[in-house]
Amino acid sequence: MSLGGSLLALAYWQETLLRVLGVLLAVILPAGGFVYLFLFKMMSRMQSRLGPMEAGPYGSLQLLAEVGKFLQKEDLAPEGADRRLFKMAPYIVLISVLLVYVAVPFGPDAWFTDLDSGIFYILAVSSLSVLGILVAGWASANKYSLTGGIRAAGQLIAYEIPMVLAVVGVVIQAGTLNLQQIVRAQAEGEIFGFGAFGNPFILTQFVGFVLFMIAMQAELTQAPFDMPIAESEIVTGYMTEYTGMRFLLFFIGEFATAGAFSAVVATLFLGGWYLPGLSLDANYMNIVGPLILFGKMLLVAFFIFWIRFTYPRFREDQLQSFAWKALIPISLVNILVTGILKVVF
Amino acid sequence: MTLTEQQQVSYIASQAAEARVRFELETEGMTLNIGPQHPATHGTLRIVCRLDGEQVVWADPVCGYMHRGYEKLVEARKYQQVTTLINRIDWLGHFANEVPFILAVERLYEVEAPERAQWLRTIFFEMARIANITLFLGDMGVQLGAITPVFYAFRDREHVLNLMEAVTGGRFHPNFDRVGGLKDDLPKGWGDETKAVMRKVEEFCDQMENLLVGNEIFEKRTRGIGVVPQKVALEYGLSGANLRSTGVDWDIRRDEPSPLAWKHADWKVITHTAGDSFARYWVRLQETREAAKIVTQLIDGLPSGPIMAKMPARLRVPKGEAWVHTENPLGEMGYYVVSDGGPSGPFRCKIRTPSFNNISILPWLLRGTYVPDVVAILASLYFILGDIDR
Amino acid sequence: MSDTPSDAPAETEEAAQPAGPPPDPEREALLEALRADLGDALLDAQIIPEDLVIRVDRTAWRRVAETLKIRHGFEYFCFLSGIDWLKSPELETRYEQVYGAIEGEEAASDGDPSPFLGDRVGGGDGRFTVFLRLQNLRTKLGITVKADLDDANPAVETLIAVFRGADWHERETWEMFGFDFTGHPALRHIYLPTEFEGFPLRKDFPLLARAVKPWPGLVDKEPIPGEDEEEEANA
Amino acid sequence: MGLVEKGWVPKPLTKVLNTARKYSLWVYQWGLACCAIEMGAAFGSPRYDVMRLGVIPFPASARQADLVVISGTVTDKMAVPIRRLYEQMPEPKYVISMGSCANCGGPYWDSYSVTKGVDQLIPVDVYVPGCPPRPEALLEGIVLLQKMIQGEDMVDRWTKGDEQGVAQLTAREPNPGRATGGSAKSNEPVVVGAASRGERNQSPVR
Repeated sequence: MSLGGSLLALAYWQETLLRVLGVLLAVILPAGGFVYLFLFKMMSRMQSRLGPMEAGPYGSLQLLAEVGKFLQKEDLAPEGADRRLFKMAPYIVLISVLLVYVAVPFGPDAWFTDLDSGIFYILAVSSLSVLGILVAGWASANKYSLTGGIRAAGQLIAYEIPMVLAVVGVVIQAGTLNLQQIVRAQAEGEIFGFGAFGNPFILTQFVGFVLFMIAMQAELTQAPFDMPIAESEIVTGYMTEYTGMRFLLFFIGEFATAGAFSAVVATLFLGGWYLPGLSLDANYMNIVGPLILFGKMLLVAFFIFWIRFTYPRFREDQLQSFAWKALIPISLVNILVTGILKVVF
Repeated sequence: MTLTEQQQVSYIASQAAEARVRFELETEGMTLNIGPQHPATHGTLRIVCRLDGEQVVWADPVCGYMHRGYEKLVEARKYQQVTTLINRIDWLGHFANEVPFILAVERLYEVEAPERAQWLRTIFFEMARIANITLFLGDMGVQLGAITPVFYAFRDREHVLNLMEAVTGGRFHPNFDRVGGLKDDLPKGWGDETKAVMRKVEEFCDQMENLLVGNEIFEKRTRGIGVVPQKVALEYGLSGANLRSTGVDWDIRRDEPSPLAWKHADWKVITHTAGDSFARYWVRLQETREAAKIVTQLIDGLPSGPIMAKMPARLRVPKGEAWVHTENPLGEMGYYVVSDGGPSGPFRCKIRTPSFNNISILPWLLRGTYVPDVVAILASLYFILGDIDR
Repeated sequence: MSDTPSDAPAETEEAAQPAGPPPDPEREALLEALRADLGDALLDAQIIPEDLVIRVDRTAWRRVAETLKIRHGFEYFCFLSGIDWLKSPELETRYEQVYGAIEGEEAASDGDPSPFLGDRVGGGDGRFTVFLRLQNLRTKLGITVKADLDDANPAVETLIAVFRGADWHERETWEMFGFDFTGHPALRHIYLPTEFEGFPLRKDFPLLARAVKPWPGLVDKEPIPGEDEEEEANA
Repeated sequence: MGLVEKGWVPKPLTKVLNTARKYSLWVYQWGLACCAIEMGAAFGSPRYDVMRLGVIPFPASARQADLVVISGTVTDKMAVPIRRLYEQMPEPKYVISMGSCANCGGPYWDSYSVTKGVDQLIPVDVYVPGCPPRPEALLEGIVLLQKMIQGEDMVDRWTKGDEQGVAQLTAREPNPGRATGGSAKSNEPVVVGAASRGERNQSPVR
């Protein structure tokens, strides 16, 4: 975390090492938690089952078993695959997730980097994963993979736009691109003079919130937008040919991305690491803040996975027309209205 | 969205023509092998698709990966042994497969099962239908990407299977029907339990209706997809819900004289006019409700009496030919049984299975559709591999 | 039980049943109409319970299907298949040949010298029969149409132009019986692998597994209740 | 990338690795015939819920599967795809043959188009008899398989087994996507229900 020169005197490389470890932790903890909580337990609960029970108490060590198993699996690359790209692709996806976490604030002083244009940076690096997916699809030398990769590219690029436009409303209201400042704006803001619980932008930017959630669902390729990995159509899309560790990277990457985006949503719309009633600058917030943020992330992720396990999926063309004909016009109107209101009040 | 027949035909023709023109003029398409081990094909169907982008230019289903040679094996079995085999043709509709064969043999043998046996046969027949179609109702969701409904289907199917097990001793493949009656009578208290389960089945139908039928995405994915005009459906010999969803009001249970007890129950034949995937789903959903209704009514009015006519242990069926068909869960299933009068089994037994005809429409139907629609159409046509390949 | 018209060549012995099935006026009327329409092509006809079977000349196969579809409303195509009437020569597929004829019951052969099974519904005496089932959904009547094929070179015209669904059924029948459907665009294997040899549903196609070893169920066969105890010796 | 490809696993680690494999059996989502429905009931029905045991029916692609349940009749036409499917799965992989048809041909023992036993095509770890077996029987088969995995010696499996397959892996052939040959099975196949009759490790009657 940002233990920067003030707290402890560390050499630059030591600090860097700490930050890298911190990001890895920040990625893996929520990802692992999501897999266990939502994929294994919540899904099973929704389907009136129990989910994993044998590995550890209530199956809590299931994920460790998964990792241990995938480590032992044979690492195959299909004949005819572009081997170098094929092996690289999962890392590209994972790196894009790691980079997102870099700019997310966890407390008043707990951040990896405090970028002035944080949200802009996050939106930019999160779209890197498209590249990884496209590479995976192309390098697999498999028609299903290729179809999945191309579907993913079309979908992710289309949904970048409503996502960015939905954020613009928040940015207008907060008046900054810095995520730390956006959290503060929500903590200190007030709605029509009533400031007891600040101004979480989910209240004033509700349209933006909904748009962002929808676009995020598509960016995460979760149902109803899971065409790139549509199991009943194209097997598992771009992941079809991946085995062992590399598949695990994709698998974890999927959930880590969900974690990263839910952290972004929590920061942009739910007040980030702050809860009303707590001190905004107290030192203890550096410990409590991450927990609050994690709690909000779980809340957001719950919605993501709730929808994922419930809805059927769109068709590719329906998805595109939904983005271009519905989401983008609405988000433009949202920006317009936000701008007008900002000027009026 | 109700289209006239002419609109449907012209729409499909234009789609196909467009796809063909694009294929001939421009790009070199991609040949995609869907199956034989693909999640969408319920096992082992293989569909060779020629794609232009994601549009299917032509599709050629390759079946036979589950061909077990039933018609030959039946010739090598005795009549009593045949039911064991034919249970496994449509493995979800287990008991319903036995009934038409047994009825055909009974017609050749000129014997009729007692009244109670006929009622019980009808009850089990309809329960087989419920056990079969509930799985379809859930599976359609899975094919379209909603994973949860199929778990509900498996959950509620268990109740029906338990009841079958209580009577026949097998969760499925009961092998319970005999020439001249049934193997056993009901256990005590079975009727009340069944009625309770039928209420659960109706609840399950409501649940599916809430989960899928009202869902905008589901409707978008199924309405207007895979439209089968009535004339084409008849030419290909589509049957069951696939035919009734095109507006043909034909149900063998109602329209043909049969010794079974459907005539004693009050139920409706469900039809729909659209002929698309949604109509097929909807018709099947309502049919499950009707089946539950039939079972409840028949249990209430179940006559008492023997369940087996007087039959010799060695069956010697007189020379002759008989055709009996019934409205099975998947559609019209029939047996053309030829007996040579000898002590062994059927001389020839043509098994007319519904899925074979239902699937034979695929090359025509898939032209011009998109890959995701292929999945929706396959799921909504609802086939069982054993029923196609026999 | 309607008698055959005078021009029918096949000998029939259905008059042996004096009681007969109940009269079936609907099917009688349909049969009269068909006689008028098909003329000489209709070789024989018989009404059995709940069913009408007609036998037609194989050269008129397609014309009959067309007439039935267009003039008589048989629009619903049910199935098309074949029958091999050969009394199984080695009979290894037949039950009694493997396990021995059951005592007190004579085997299937009834002293008929013909190698083919006789006394068929609708007459006929050749080896191969192709048959077709159609349904009229308005009158709810079904009809079975049979045609005898040439023993050496079984061939008949394809019905694809009349019923599109006939495509797969003809492929199946070709694969199983070796009937040639002239005019069919692609008589490819439908069930069996391409390299498969033989026509499995012909009676002279042996089931090798049966020829090699006896029915495994024979070992622990239980005596049938109510039957004499003669079988117990086998157990 | 996987540890086992080096053909050497530290002894103390074996137990941990075996436990990991045991509790994470991803089973290929694919059914053949009637047994597939009972398999589906075991996977999907809340009454059986195979996920409790750590058997996870997610993968739709053979590449991510550890376990395949051959659930139903194997026809001669299907033999080639099944063999290919098995070869597509990465080691270590396990096979459960479910139902009489897959075990020995079952009621189609005399058919002209049915392969009498899937063990003619691929090595089988556990046989589950029945036609079709109840879901409970499949669950027992899975528990037996887990016991077998717990006692497995990875070094044995990867060094003393099938020469060709291991050689291909240890030498890091440029094309492991092709067959790894028949996998070496350190244990004899297990038959569900045989243990209770005191006839462990007997192949079923073919």
